[in-house]
Amino acid sequence: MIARFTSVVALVAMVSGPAPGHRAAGGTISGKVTYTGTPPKARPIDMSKEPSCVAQHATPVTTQDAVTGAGNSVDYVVVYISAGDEGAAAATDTVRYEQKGCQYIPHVAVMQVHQPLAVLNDDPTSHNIHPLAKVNAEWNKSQPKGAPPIHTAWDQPEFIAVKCNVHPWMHGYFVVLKTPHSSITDSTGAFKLEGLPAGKYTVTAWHERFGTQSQEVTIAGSETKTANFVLTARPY
Amino acid sequence: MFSVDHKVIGRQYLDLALVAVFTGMVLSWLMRFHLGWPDTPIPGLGKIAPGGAAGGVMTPEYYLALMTMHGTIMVFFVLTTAPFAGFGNFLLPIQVGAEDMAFPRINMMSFWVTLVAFLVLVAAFFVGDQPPLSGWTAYAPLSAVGKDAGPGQGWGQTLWAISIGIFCIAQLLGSLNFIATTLDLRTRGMSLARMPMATWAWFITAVIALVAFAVLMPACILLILDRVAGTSFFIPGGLVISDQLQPHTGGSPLLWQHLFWFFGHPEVYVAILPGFGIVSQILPVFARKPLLGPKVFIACLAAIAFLSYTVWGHHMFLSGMNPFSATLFSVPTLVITIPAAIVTLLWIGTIYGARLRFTSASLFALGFVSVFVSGGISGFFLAQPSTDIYLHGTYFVVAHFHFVMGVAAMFGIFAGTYFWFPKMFGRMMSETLGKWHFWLTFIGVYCIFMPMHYLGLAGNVRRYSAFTDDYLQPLIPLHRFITIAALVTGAAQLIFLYNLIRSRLRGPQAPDNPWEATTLEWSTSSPPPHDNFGGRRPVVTQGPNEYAVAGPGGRDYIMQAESR
Amino acid sequence: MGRLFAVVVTAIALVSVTLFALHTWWLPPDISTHGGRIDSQLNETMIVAGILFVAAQLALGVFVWRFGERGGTRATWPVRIFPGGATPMVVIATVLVGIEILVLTLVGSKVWASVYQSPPPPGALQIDVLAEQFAFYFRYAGADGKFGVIHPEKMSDADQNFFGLDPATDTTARDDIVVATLVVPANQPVALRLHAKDVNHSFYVREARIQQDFVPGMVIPLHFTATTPGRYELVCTQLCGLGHYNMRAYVEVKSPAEFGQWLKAQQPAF
Amino acid sequence: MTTALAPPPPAPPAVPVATGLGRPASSRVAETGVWIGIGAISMTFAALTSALVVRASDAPDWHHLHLPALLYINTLVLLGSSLTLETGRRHPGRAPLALSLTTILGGLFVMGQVIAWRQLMTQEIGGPSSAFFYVLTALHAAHVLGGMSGLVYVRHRMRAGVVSFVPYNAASLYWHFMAVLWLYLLTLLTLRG
Repeated sequence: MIARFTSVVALVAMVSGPAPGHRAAGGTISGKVTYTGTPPKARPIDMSKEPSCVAQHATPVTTQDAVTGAGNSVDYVVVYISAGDEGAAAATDTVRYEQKGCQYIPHVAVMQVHQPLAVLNDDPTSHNIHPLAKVNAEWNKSQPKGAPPIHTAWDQPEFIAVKCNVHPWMHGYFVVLKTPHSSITDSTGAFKLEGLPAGKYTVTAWHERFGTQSQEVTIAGSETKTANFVLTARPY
Repeated sequence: MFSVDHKVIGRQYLDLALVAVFTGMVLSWLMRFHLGWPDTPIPGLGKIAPGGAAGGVMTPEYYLALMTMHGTIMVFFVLTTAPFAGFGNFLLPIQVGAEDMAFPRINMMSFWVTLVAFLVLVAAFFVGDQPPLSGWTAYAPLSAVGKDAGPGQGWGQTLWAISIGIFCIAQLLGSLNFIATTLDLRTRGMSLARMPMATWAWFITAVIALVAFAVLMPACILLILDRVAGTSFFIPGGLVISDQLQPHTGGSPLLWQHLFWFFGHPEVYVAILPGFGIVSQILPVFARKPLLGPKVFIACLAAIAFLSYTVWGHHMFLSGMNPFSATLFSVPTLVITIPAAIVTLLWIGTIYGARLRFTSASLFALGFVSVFVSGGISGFFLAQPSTDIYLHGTYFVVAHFHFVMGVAAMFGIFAGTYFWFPKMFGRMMSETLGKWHFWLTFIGVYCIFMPMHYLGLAGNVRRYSAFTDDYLQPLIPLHRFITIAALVTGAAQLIFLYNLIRSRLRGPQAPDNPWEATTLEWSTSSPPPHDNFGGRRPVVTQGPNEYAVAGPGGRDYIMQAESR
Repeated sequence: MGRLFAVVVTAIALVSVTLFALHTWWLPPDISTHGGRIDSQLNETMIVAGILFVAAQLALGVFVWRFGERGGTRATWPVRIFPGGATPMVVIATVLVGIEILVLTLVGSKVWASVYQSPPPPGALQIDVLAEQFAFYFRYAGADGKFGVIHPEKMSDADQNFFGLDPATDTTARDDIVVATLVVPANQPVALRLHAKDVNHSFYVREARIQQDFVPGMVIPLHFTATTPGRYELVCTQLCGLGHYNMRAYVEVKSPAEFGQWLKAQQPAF
Repeated sequence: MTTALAPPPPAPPAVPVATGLGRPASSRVAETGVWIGIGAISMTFAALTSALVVRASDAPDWHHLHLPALLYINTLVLLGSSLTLETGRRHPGRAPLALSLTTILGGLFVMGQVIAWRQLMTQEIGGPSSAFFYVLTALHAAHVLGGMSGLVYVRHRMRAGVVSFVPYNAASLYWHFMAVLWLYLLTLLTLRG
């Protein structure tokens, strides 16, 4: 499951960044996201109402809304270009969002406006997908076991919380961005934005609980610049 | 088309009910199939409902939408329109010897308004995001808060409330006509004591309906306002739905339940009392003897009508209302079984010593007695708060109300159809097909609904689109048996449909009085002329029950409008 | 045709009653202290209703057999009125059903009152139950024996703050224990408070013979005592939306000692 | 000024008029119909009353409503219209005039109610008591409008030369009931609203 999980994260990173073949061109912004303060405890998720999901997890599953690691690193932070790359081309690859073991994989899915999104149900039970969109049109649909994927896309940039009403602990995000340049931090808090043409950019880091931070970075040619973010964590 | 003739309007109501009942039946087929085989695609359904049943396997919300539509269509547009508005419209004026209803134009409006209500309800299937799924009882706040509460809580639910509100207006107009006609337009000699049993039943039903729909209508208005105008009649404060704090304060969900059931329980009698009347009129005709205790029968109807307003709380024993009131509501609920039991015994007593003739009409009337007993008896369990603790919300309830107000009322409708079809269309129906229809239906409904009692005793919860709970797994074979029975019994209704259409087109010519009956409709031609009696109003000299007597011409009956 | 009708009606009545009597499908064994009274009330009702049901169906069948025309020939025997007319019917129905009603009401309302109109015994274990689309959550007071205050605006599935607690300012809330399985000690009274977060739900444990709606805006008390350790299913019986069929939780009845251990092992919510 | 377009004569539930095949309109059926209608309307408002009582009890958000003073003037207008209608009934010669006057006064009443709603909207936003106020008064006004179309219909029939006071009496019965109903609603809203 872990392998599958990382492969999906990689896939998302791939489709949201430029294709590997074009790696050479442009500059890179990389860095690390850490926190100060006290993050909330990761709490175990009680899935007992859905035995078929309990059976899929050898070890207890914990909440993913504030995953932190060694050296105060923060996982699941979306780092993206919020200004400076207007007019960049949109990706057409399909972003996959899976429901497996009564969890969303990935926890946070990044996609571009109008980029195809496929929601899949791999579980032997029925889920409902309920993106709590405010700017885009909200929807709420069941996906019985074995049902075909739901194909959709979003019209407006928005951070959309996703929940499953049938399994209230299931919680994730659709992050819909205009930019093709985005990255999600890994378990070490590291991110990398590649293939940036020369220019002045605003880089923004967003975390569902620890808030948003931005900084300006200027890229001149194919250089690598570092941008670190320190978010503030509160226990409750 | 826009006729003010009560006979045309009655047939229009019956046609509407026919469309509605087959719609409702197909919905129940889909539901039953899904319950038996939840993962098997239903051929073609994916094309009809790509959103609700992608690939032919329905989503849970689509199942609930089918269930809601099935309940709403059956209760309002079949069980109210057919036995009450349909047959009542066609027959009540003739049976009292009137030329038409008291207010023919209002009568016409009542049908067209009903049709509008039906179209609005059907529109809820297609307009907006999803059809409504709050059940036919539409409990607030699920039905009142709007889109946050999930699929089916958008436009579909609003249209549902609008449709029911419109339907209330239609039935108020209809009931007004029934009451005024019965009170004021009886022909000479037609005293209240000489009114046929069916007329009495329609009259008393109209009184019940007038009060019941007058309460549901404002309830629907309040529900619509909660949905579209942001009021909080039924929505309390501090609700968090799908992580959204709702902007309402102070409303009362129980208020909706009180208003709804104040209507809802009398509505059950709106559905079943016309059946009482139809059976009480048909049984003597085919038993060739008078109904046992006609005055007792009428007194029982009146008692049921009165009591029907005092029992609504038995739907709410476990709703969170004051537990003391549960006992209070339980008593009249149990007491109402006394008049119902008396009526049943009167029918059985009428058969005693009879010379029973078996026609499709009389078989369905006899079948009515059987299924009404089966449905009524299970009421004992649900009328007591103590046993309701276990059985409430299970298939036991589904079995109870389907037998007592669904199947029994349908048997009344079938009996009435086979009985009055010759009068309505001037042609006879096929008795052979009618009897096949009866036997398949009679055995079929017991195969469908009797096992639901067992499911209920095993704790099988109703309104579930699939049975995922561990303890429900052993019950799935029983569900499959019910599904097969439902498919077969439903298919038997196609015999009825074929018989209706074929007989209407080329059934043999009907005589004026094919069943040797006494009431006024059999004194006029088949079908009756526009003014019912060809310019001469009949003068009534007899009661409706003059069977087993020495009549003119060696007949064993005397018609109401002939002298002894 | 009359004989056929009589045979079919009799067969239906007998088969139906036999399946009831054999308990082919029946209630699961009761695990509560009050359930026995409900069961005996149900059994009594079943016996009386069964007798009335069979009697009515058989009378119908017998009369139709005896008084129906045969082989398509018109019957010519003289018509008879039921001896005594309608009066015996009224008397039979009123007396039989009346006595039955009286008995059921007298006994039944006592049963009802013992479950729903009595306060929970002092010292009952207090547990909060929260129902939401489409799950149940349960809250124990934790070490301090006090429940944190519920703030609807703080309710969030995303943070797993199902009860809307405010640990930042409300210290009594921090040690509350919130779980998704209702664990109760055997033979000790349990007092529940039912909260609905969004729409109507219902609390139904068939083995415990208990069912009660959750109503938004109301906190509804409910109490029972479980006797037999084991794992049972709690399901929702009030239509609450698309996931209604899948709204459930497990109820675990443990011996008091095991319950104590379990409670100690639980992490506080914050 | 053209008067060619007479309002279409609908048969409102308010004032049902017998038009059966060749049956004289003088039967008492119109009055029976109005009595039945009164029964149904009473039931509707009884249901709303019980809803108001249930909703008002224990509700923390229930604020007493300050009724606009205009309502009392409207009350006088409605009572006055009942009086004009009754005058016409006692003096058949003035019946057509009485009908017209009553209709106009009824129209004034409804207009007054609309103005009162607007005043209330500026005074208070939302709130369950004002919601009940709007529902009760709007439903009553709708019934008054139905009664007005009935009056117009009766007036129209008189012009057509049908000399019968049966529909007139039925219409008066309904109209007086509207006045009584309004007095009841005003009392209810003053005491519990």
